[in-house]
Amino acid sequence: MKVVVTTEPFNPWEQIQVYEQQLGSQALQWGAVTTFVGTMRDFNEGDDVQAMFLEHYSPMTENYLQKISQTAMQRWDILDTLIIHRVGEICPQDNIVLVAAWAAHRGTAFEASRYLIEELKHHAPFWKHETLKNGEKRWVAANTSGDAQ
Amino acid sequence: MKVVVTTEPFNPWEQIQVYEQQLGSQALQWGAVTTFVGTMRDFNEGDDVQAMFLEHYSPMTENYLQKISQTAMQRWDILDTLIIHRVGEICPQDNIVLVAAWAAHRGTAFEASRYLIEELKHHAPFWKHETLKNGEKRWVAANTSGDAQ
Amino acid sequence: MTVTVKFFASLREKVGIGSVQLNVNVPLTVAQAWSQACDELPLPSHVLMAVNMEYVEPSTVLHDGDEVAFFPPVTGG
Amino acid sequence: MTVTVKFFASLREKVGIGSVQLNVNVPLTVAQAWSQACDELPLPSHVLMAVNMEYVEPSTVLHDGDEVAFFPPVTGG
Repeated sequence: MKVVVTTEPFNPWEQIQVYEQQLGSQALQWGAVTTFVGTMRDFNEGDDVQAMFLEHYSPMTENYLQKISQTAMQRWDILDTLIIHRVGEICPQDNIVLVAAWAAHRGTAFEASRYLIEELKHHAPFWKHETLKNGEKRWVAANTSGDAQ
Repeated sequence: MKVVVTTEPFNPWEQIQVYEQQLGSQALQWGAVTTFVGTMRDFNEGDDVQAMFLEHYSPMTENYLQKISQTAMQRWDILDTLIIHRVGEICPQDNIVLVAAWAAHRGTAFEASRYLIEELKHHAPFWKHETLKNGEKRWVAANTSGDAQ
Repeated sequence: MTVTVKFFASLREKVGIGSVQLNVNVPLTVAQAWSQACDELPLPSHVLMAVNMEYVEPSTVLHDGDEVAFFPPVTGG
Repeated sequence: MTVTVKFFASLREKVGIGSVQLNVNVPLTVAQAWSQACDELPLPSHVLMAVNMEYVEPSTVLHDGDEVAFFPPVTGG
């Protein structure tokens, strides 16, 4: 179980491989990995976005992500979880968040990773501050629902 | 949209990066990627498994995976999908399947990737033939349900 | 007309045939193709079947040149 | 007793304070800490609050040394 909140750009696919290598022989026990990666788009609510600052409340944010990881491990038969979240100055196309869940069964892996990203989106103290291409700056008001569109 | 059925070992995390690079400027349009990776464990139904042969019915298998990819693109607001499936001789810890869905919204990405793996598991013509550590060989009878455990 | 009948995985081992060609003069359903190819062995209820690589029912009627496939429940992924 | 009150994101800009210390002699709820720190500005209904980095309700009673935080709906991920 690992939680990282970082100002550095990260490559989620490389981070998954690094983490899996650390897990070593446990690799023979999982049969399913589900991941979610959120990236920054260059538009939001109809406007062109140039840059973003992601504020957070440390260490409440890290504590909260640890707490939901533990809850996921208790609620489902999960072997491991990994959450990485970017903060600070962010550019379009940068990766913002990675959530991964390792399990013996695919249903468990899907439900746990879905749970982690929904809890993170709705309760982890992060706030997005956008700079639009026209120079305007604004706080993103709220996260959208996780329903399929 | 891409479907690959291959006898060669593959690294799903590298394949995702290669595919994303090919998508190029489309990268600014998606905000969410959900992936599922299935790996071979060294046990099944209480027995130690040494190796596996994955048989398939070409090109019905490839056709079927193309068909469900198209259905996912029509049913949800998906930007792209990638399915890679291994066949032939497989060793424990090898990656068997990768499913990935790119979308603007996380709910869409989750539902589409879940749909793809469930359809693949229940209808794509693949058959697993296990060699146990005790030398016995057997066909896997059926896939388990995708419910969380 | 001529149809090709294929068997996969455990079903291929059970019937002892990988592929066989049937030459018939009358219209033939998928279920009848099974009977002809398998010496009247009953068609197991869990067997899946495809014609020209699309899933079909036992009552589907075959045409000249069709490829019929019979196989057990799938176990990929 | 002394409590630290913090404000984040758009709420910090709205109240014009990042962090302030309150020194009080009487028991204080989270809602009362807001009023003292914000010159009786009404507590907006959508504001979230935490004490010592755990989510709480406005009626939660504070203790000496507590850190209270007020912030708008979160937008991470």
